[in-house]
Amino acid sequence: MSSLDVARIRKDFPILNERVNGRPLVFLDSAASSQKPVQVLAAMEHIYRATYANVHRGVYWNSEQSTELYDDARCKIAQFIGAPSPENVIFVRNATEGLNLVAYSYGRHFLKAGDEVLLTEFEHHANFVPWHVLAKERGVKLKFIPMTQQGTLDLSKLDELLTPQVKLVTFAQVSNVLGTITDPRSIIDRAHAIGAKVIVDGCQSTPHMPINVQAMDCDFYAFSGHKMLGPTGIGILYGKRELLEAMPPFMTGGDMIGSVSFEDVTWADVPVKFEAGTPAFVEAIGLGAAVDYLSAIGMEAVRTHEKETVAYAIERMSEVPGATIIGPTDPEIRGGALTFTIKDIHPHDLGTLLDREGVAIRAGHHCAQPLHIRLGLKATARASFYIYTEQREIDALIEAIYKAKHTLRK
Amino acid sequence: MSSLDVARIRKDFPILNERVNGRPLVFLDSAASSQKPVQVLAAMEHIYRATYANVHRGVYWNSEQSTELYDDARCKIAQFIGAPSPENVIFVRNATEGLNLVAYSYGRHFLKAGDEVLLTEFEHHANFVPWHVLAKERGVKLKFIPMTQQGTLDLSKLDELLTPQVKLVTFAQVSNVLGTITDPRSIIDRAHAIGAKVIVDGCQSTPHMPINVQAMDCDFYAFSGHKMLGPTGIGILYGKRELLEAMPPFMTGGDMIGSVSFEDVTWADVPVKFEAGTPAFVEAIGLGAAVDYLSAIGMEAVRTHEKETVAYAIERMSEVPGATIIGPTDPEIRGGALTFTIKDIHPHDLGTLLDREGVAIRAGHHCAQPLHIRLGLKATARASFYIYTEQREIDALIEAIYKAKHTLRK
Amino acid sequence: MEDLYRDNLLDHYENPRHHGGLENATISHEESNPLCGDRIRVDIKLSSDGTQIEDVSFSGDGCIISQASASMLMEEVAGKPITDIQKLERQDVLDMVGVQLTAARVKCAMLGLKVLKTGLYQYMVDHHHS
Amino acid sequence: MEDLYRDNLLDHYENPRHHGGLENATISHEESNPLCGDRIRVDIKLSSDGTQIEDVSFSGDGCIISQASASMLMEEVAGKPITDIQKLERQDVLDMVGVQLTAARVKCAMLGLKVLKTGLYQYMVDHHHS
Ligand SMILES: Cc1ncc(COP(=O)(O)O)c(C=O)c1O
Ligand SMILES: Cc1ncc(COP(=O)(O)O)c(C=O)c1O
Repeated sequence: MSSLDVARIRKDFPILNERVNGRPLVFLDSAASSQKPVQVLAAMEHIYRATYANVHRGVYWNSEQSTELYDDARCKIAQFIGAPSPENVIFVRNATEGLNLVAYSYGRHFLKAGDEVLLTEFEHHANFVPWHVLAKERGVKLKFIPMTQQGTLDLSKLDELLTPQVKLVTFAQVSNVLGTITDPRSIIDRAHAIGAKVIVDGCQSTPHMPINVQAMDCDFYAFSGHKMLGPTGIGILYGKRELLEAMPPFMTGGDMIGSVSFEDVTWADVPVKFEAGTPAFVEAIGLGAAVDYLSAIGMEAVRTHEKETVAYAIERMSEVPGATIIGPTDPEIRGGALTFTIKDIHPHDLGTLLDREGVAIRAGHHCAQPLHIRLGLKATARASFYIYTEQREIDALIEAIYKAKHTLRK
Repeated sequence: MSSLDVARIRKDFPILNERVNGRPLVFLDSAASSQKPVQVLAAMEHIYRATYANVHRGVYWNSEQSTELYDDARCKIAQFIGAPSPENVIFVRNATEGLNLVAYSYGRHFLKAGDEVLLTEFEHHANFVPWHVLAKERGVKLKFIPMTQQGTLDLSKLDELLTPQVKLVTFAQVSNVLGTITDPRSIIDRAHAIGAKVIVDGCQSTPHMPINVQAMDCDFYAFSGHKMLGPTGIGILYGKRELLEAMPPFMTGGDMIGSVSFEDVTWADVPVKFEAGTPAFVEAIGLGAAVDYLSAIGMEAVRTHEKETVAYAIERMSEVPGATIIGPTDPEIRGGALTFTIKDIHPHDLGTLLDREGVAIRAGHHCAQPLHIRLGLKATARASFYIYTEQREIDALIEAIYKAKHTLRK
Repeated sequence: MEDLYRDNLLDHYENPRHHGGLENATISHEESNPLCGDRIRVDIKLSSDGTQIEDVSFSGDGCIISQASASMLMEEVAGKPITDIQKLERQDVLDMVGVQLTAARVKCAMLGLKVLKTGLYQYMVDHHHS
Repeated sequence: MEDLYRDNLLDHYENPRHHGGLENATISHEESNPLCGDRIRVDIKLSSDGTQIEDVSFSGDGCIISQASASMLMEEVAGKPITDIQKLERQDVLDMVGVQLTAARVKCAMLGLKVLKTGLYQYMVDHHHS
């Protein structure tokens, strides 16, 4: 019994009827990027076919229409994440750009040599490399919140780590490998107490559970549209108003200026100050449609469905001889991704063998090499779920794993 | 007699059958952003409906398919602009990001206080503000190539301007306001002679004429996909191999790394080094389809059609009492955009009045405020053309201008 | 169309009321809309007790919408108590203009009100502090 | 499927030829594919005139494709003149593997050849300079 009408939902995703290598596609890589419902495709297609023109400063109907739809999308997304206003919402290409924007515009201007950035050992490269570069460039130090054996954050030493030098704390709300869900408030309140700003990487949480950035009280929040039914090429950086206003622009050019003369340039107000050039506005409108779709289902129901799905996957995987689950096995603190290894089968070989059965999983380090070093693993396999995932697809996964073991005589 | 079969081309653009304010849409704002043919929409739609998965590192069919199509698009685009290899082609959001990438990654690392950047007075904000910011931040000086009365570059003083301090020269191959076409070699050879690097802003040239970056010998070349039949959210930065290799990355994160440990990070090879995070790969594939479409027509034919169109527009506009054409009136050195003013009618009022007739033009400073200051104008009106523009649409423009003059008793 | 640039609007544009500036203004404030270059200055002469707009005049240049709506606004506020001005809102100006404006053009119509209100506000802040 | 991990490939994976490293190797070179972590080291013993591969051995860890194709490659090059090795290309390795590989897995299959060629190349450059 699922909390979602998955059969109905699947009708909105034409790709789920496709066959791969002669088998029905069993798509278990939504954590890398989700599939898109026809509603999202139709919203974008309609613009291109019927109303398209560039946004901003056009005084004719099509351009005003684009501007209005673009603004609407920003409003919807602000509401979806509980932002106080659409002005807190900056459109970027993806979470990676959002995090780089903070590293460049906030990091380069408000951090100095000797300051520290506190992060976790399970960050995605997108939330590790920009800080590594900042650290090298500016003499900033990186520190890491340790993990428990189970794969959760060990917050027992957090207050010791939160020295006065710590100016920024950043962490993924849900780890894309371990699946670990961290309660943001458990870190944010203590970081704020010492005056540090907090960035939350919401890439693996925004698509999968209710989010309220105001309740969370984070200072910045980044996520990608393509992981939550939206198109590629669009993502969001949320920021608190006073921070965004204090920050210099990141990229500069058209649209983000107040006025330009040969001698002087002034900036537009936030969020436009951070959106240089023609934005990916059709994609933004697509993401708005994705948010409509998710809101109609209800994010509580999405979370419940994934909890059920991951619980079932954990149960089934636990039966497989030689299988090891990476990260927490309690569905209450695990997002909809199950990472695992199979004894004596390299994840790439497993991925290839599963592909031949139409089962799409990810194999590798999932852009989290430091974590894999910590775990002592070169690579892992990951099956990840979303609103359209059915239990029978987990069964197909398990069956394909048994078949792979048989083929490889393991 | 057009050199293009415009009637046939128009069948590929469903939006051109739409009505606006009760009148058939006469879309004359392609310089801001072009319309898209069904072939481009179909290429993207097909991915989302039938094969979608994230690119890179996936070992299953869908992901490999995405990667292959993404790589193909890069090849097509490299070929379209005459790049020596797809590795010279970096996918960015738009020309603005491409120019910012150069300003950050090349400018911040290879320019120092006292160095100079030489640009023109007609640059789009995208190719002015990033240099203005760099200048303020690093004590770099900006200098400007002057213009003739006619609106072309006055290159008589170029060698004097090219002092040894000049490290970068940058200019739009076609001005988005004046329409002026500048022969890149007339500047590039002389700039190279003193060891300066040259960036060409190809936003208004790539969509409209044959481009060969190797023949041009520019060091960097930036343009946007959405102005050349492609979707929003995708653009290109071309760079010479040895420069791209010497430059540090701009944004960092997933995909663009060689390897990552807690202590050290290495970068992937170019161009991937410059593409952090999940790319706008569906849009890149869409741009590849746009390039296919344009190649099938032939860029020589596109240029010829626009030359004819702008010649006709100049002829018709010259008859209108009180009309002043801004920029060259010789179609040989003018791209497919006609900028003008009508005596005693503010361009915004004109834009609104034309909109009521279904005629979409742009009014304002077209993101070129410095140029408007130089011209002593607050705003201008611009009608711009593309492969689907018919002479009767120019007639509709002229007729609507007469009607506006009548309404406003001018 | 027949509606948008109707006679009343054009009349205000061509024969602007309360136009040309004031000698001995109590308050002078000017702003421009950087994106389109429209510019408006408002001169205000307050009554001796500082509660009333005794006279008001604008000057500037820009599109019909911005200049005509400024003219209409001047007519509306001349002789009124400051407290009335503070109550003026976006919709009031739209009502004066009386024609349907698209979003991009609403900004033009609002420039006069913005200049008027900002000028008054800055005066009051300065006055209060002294 | 039946094809991809067919007996020959699995046999090479489970019973790798020329495996375990060499004592007194003339050349030792190791590389890993950073994106998947596959790692291969190749030890080469050259003939005294330096033109021939007298013996060769690999060690490493990684997926079946990378390890089995390295094993096949070792068998192929043992005893061959260096000039033959220089001629070896991508397609030669694909022919040894003999099964259809997708683009992502071709990279795995090429690791052994890359290590072998780079090791030889570096040796020759060093040798030439000395
Ligand atoms: C000459 C020129 N440069 C740069 C740009 C900026 O393009 P985008 O907004 O797509 O980054 C434009 C487009 O308006 C342009 O015309
Ligand atoms: C936790 C986390 N952070 C950041 C990213 C980067 O997302 P994108 O590639 O869309 O920028 C991902 C996606 O892979 C992720 O899972």
